[in-house]
Amino acid sequence: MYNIWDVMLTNFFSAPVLFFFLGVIAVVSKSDLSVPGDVGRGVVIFLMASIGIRAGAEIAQMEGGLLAVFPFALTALIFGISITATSYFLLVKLLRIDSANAGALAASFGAVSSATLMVAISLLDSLRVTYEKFVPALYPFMDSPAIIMAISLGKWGIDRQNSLLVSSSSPAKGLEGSGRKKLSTIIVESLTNSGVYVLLGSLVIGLIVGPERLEREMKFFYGMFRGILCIFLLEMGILAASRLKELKFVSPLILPLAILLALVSGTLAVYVATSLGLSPGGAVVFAALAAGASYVTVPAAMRVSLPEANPSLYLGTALGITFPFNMAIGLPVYLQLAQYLAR
Amino acid sequence: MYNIWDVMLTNFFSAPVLFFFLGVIAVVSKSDLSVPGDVGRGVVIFLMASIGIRAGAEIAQMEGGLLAVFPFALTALIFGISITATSYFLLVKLLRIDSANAGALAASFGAVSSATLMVAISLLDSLRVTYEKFVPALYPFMDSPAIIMAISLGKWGIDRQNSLLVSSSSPAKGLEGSGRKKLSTIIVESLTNSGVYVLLGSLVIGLIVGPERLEREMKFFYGMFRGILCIFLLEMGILAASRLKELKFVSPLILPLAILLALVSGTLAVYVATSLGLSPGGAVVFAALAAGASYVTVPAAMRVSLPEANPSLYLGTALGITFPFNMAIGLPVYLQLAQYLAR
Amino acid sequence: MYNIWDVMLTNFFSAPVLFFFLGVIAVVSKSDLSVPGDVGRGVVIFLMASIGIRAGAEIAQMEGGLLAVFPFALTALIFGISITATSYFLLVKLLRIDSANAGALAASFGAVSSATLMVAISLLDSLRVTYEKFVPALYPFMDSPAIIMAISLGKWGIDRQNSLLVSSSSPAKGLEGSGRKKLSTIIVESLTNSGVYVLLGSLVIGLIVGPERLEREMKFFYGMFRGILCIFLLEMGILAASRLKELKFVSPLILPLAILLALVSGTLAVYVATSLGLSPGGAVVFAALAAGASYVTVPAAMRVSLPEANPSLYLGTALGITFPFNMAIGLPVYLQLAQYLAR
Amino acid sequence: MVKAKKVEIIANYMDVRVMIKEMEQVGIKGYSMIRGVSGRGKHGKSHEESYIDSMTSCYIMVVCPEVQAEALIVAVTPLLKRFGGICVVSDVQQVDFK
Amino acid sequence: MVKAKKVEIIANYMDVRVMIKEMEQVGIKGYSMIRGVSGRGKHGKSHEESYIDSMTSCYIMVVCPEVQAEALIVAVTPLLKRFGGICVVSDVQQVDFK
Amino acid sequence: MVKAKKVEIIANYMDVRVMIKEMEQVGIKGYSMIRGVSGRGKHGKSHEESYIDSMTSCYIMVVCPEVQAEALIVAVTPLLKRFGGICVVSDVQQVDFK
Ligand SMILES: Nc1ncnc2c1ncn2[C@@H]1O[C@H](COP(=O)(O)O)[C@@H](O)[C@H]1O
Ligand SMILES: Nc1ncnc2c1ncn2[C@@H]1O[C@H](COP(=O)(O)O)[C@@H](O)[C@H]1O
Ligand SMILES: Nc1ncnc2c1ncn2[C@@H]1O[C@H](COP(=O)(O)O)[C@@H](O)[C@H]1O
Ligand code: NA
Ligand code: NA
Ligand code: NA
Repeated sequence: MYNIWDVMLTNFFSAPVLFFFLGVIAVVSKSDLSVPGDVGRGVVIFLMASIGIRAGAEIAQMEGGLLAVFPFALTALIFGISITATSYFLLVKLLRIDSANAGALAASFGAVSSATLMVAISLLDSLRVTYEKFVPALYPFMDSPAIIMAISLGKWGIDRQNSLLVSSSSPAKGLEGSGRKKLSTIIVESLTNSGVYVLLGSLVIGLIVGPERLEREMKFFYGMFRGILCIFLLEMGILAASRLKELKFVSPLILPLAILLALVSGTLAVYVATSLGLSPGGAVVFAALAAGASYVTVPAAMRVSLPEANPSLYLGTALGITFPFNMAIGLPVYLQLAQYLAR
Repeated sequence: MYNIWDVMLTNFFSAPVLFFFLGVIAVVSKSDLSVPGDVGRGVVIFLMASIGIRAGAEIAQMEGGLLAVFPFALTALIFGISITATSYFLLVKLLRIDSANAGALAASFGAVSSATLMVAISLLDSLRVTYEKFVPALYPFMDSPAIIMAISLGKWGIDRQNSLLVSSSSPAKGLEGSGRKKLSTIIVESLTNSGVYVLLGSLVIGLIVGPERLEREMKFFYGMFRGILCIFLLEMGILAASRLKELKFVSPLILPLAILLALVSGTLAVYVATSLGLSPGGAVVFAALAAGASYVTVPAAMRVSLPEANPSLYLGTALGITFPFNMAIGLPVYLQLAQYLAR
Repeated sequence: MYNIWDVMLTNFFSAPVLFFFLGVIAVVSKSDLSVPGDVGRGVVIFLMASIGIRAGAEIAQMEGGLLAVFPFALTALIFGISITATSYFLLVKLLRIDSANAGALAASFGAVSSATLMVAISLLDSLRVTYEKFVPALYPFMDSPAIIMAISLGKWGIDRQNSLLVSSSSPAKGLEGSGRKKLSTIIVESLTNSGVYVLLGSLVIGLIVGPERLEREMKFFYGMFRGILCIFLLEMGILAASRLKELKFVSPLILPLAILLALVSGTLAVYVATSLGLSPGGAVVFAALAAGASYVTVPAAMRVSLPEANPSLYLGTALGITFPFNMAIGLPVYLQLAQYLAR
Repeated sequence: MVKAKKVEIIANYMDVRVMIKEMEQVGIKGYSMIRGVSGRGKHGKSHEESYIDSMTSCYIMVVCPEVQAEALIVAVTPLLKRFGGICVVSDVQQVDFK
Repeated sequence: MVKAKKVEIIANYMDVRVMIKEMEQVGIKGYSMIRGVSGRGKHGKSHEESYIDSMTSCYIMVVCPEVQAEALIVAVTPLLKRFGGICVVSDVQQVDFK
Repeated sequence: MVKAKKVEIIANYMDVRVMIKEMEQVGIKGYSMIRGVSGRGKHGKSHEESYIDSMTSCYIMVVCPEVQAEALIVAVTPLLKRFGGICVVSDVQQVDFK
């Protein structure tokens, strides 16, 4: 077991995390540094494939196979829905944020952040803490339900507001057709989002091919993970810093609430994951899924389903607050807790 | 020696081939997944350089050096011309396809598909079947002659049609100047096409530098081949699926003919290559050159020289029919045959 | 110690250098080969990060740490200024080039070429000559002062010309505001240029994280350096060849002068570096900094500060003359000299 | 050559996807799109490069008859109002080939 | 400022390469090109991203005097007819500096 | 819809950065930029792809009222004269939403 400070320092002073801050400083110092668009997109495909293929290869070896994963998938789903619902009501009641923005923020808190997931994996790797490789594959089971829940809540809230106002003229008639999306469409869209799709797809590939015959590919996908992650976090730093700027016009209470929600979700996730039998490493990965705030699948869904929500707000919060917090402080705390519980 | 089913399954359930199907399903399921343009182009440069440098390093060690390659180059040339001519007449006589489209399709069948070549190499690698590393370098010796032959046949066919019709008004006068290209221009263009150019260039580099001093580069180019191939085949899957859609308006007889031509070319190639002394592995690589249908150098040449041909037809056939067939069925069959002959 | 011819041949017939010529021939033969823009930019980020992180990891282990680097930083600064000043006066007096163009060319000669630096490192690696890994980090200490010196000289020259002419109507009034830049702005801009920024930033990361905990990242950044360098030099070859074409309209005396300046700077750098206690390898890297001509930070600064200068001239000279000369002839000469001095 | 209208829109990539669906509903069958647009507008600076689609802007150009252009603008205006962006219309001569 | 014509073409990259040669023959010395165009037209959807050039579209813009524009259109029309794409012409004021 | 001017510039990326600063000084608040333009002009061929920014060209489009367009052109002309490039102005109707 590690001392909490040791873990925090090890994490903070690891190359990937420092590359994140290199990106932040690049924006602050107005460097013309940017990760080329196509490289950034390639990097994400690589990282998701890497996580997916390892998850698949491990599930292939597990007793019980896919079936053994089922209870965890269900737990992930419950987490996705509960975090979203709790966030929504806190945002509406405590911060008096309107339904659309509350819905979008809640979706983001409930759904999954791939970058947080990757930092968690990298942290465990550098501390040589093992984890159940299938846990990252729970991604979509937490992500899609959170988005659907948030849209339902947001729309319900807007309807209630509108019926109170008895709005005579609908201001955005042109949007009505596109605004109403079927549940199935939302699920399909969040599963076919390129990142999630590659994760699931390469999981299936890992499952089919199995670990022995994946030797060569594993070397590629595993060996380069750390280095490519550095480049990914460099871009995340640039994005976080440029997004944080835009947050300044927003309620300052969003900062403590975002941090609180991350901490509570993460902590709860560690408890539940441990009680379900996951190792400390596996519990941390599960906590990363729960505590991270989505900035990829969520905006895509929100622009269509809750278009009244302000993207600066939910993107800024997810990238500028929740992600850096989890990366620097949250994850070490969850690990400490998980190791404490496992004793 | 391997059982044909074993080989087919090993091939089919290998990561690169499964990534191809991941790409296919991405299109079918309307995922927004795509391999970024610049990444795709970078991947091709890498793969061609990887094949080229290994070929060069091997020829550098061969007794006889480049001279020993000469008879194979000649054979490749004869194959390129014969497959093209045969295909052309079958397409015109059997399927009653017009001269321009027959010419373009024949060019594609006769010329070389780099993706088929790479899958062949990857299959041999995963079965640990050795092959003569210089065989991939025969690429241009089969590719350019096929294109030239096809253009000549196509133009000859068009002239004959026109003289029968005594067409009074040429419909595409603006094209005449550009339509007539000198032989040398066609050869130069198909050799300076970026993929072929990198293959040949890095072959020369491998030849000059030699295997001992290439240790570091080989590690890079060889070690990452498998992983990068996965990403390449992911893109191939996306391209194949989106091209196949466009084929639906076309004669359904093109499907069996394309498969037949691949099978016959591949089988013949295995026989001839074996009788020329190539190992089973080398014969399979040669068969991949012969059986694959080109979709890179051919369209470039056709848009200029046989502009009347419909790109949907020849691109769709090469990417949507011939490539998947060779990848999943053809190559294992050629390997089986080659190993049978070598007993 | 190596024979000069051996070194030259080893260097010339190494894969990275040959990839440079592959790029040159691609332009000459009108191949459609190009390194995709985003791949090129990604490659530069990777290479600079690779050099920076290794430099940082070494400084972390050095006795004296950063302080021990100080005298070398000062020497680099003096070199940057002196090479620039000398070049400026030679260009004005000997070649009668106008102040603006002389300033821009002098900036280029005095500042640093990252490609030359990388070829030097690769040459030492392939000869297994060790070098002080911190030397590449002297980059900005030579680069920024050279640019500032050149702008001052150029502006001083233009002012003198103008006062002689008593020009009544300033031809480019719209530029005045932007033309006058503060010293601090120029320094900041040359330090935040993406390449320099990544070099410095990853140096700091290497310094903080230290060599032991960088094992995984080092494998990535070090293991792939050689291969990625091949792709970088392929692009450099394409750029050099396409730039050289544009030089034909320019004074032919620029060729011998550029070569002379490179040789003199490189030789002097080897002497000084050796006398300051650097190993032969370290002296060569220092010589690469001094002898190379910049084509990245310099044009950026010149377009704003000496806009009258013709970009074809300074870019063409740096890429088309100085770089190929140093790569093929200069660096082996400096190495030979350094090893001679070290005996 | 026939008279036509050229409608040009710059907006967030996510919104453009929605706009294209609106377009198809008013009967527009041809459009072109260029990704990787950066710029500045009422919402501040936008960047061309990001792996997150919802952070990138996009240019679309539609050449169509005047009636369609009008329908298109009506369909697209509420989206522009809500999310920002810019839309301009100009007269062009379209080369006619059938 | 001088009056000029702006000719804009969107077509398959392979065909654009041929068109540029045609242009040079009618005396046009300046043009600009943007790659990575996607869209929809008579031939269905086209994608911006592919390592196979013949599967990508491309935008070209030519600013030139009216006479040249007319020659250009005559030269380019048969290519558009055969391969598809779109070509529009509009009036512009060109900033004059010599 | 309101009348506006559309100013389009193609120039070296480095010069465009300077031009954007000039623009901001004449009060222009909105513009869009597309990188990776290749082409041919008085200075010969330019390439779209290079990691060296000063070797790439760039397209900018500014939609603004006539007065601003005039100021913009005055500010930008000396830069175009010196470094090359092209600048055209055309009339557009801008979709009005507030
Ligand atoms: N006046 C303008 N001229 C050209 N492009 C504009 C203009 N206004 C806005 N844009 C583009 O539209 C994007 C979104 O605009 P906005 O929503 O106003 O921030 C900007 O980032 C610019 O790329
Ligand atoms: N009406 C239009 N407006 C804008 N772009 C068009 C239009 N029609 C065609 N295009 C572009 O031209 C390409 C080829 O057109 P087509 O040959 O008609 O399929 C399409 O993929 C679009 O990018
Ligand atoms: N007449 C024109 N039409 C379109 N683009 C042009 C024209 N002239 C110049 N350009 C563009 O502006 C760039 C620089 O022009 P120049 O400085 O004249 O070489 C060229 O590379 C083209 O991309
Ligand atoms: Na979450
Ligand atoms: Na073939
Ligand atoms: Na120098």
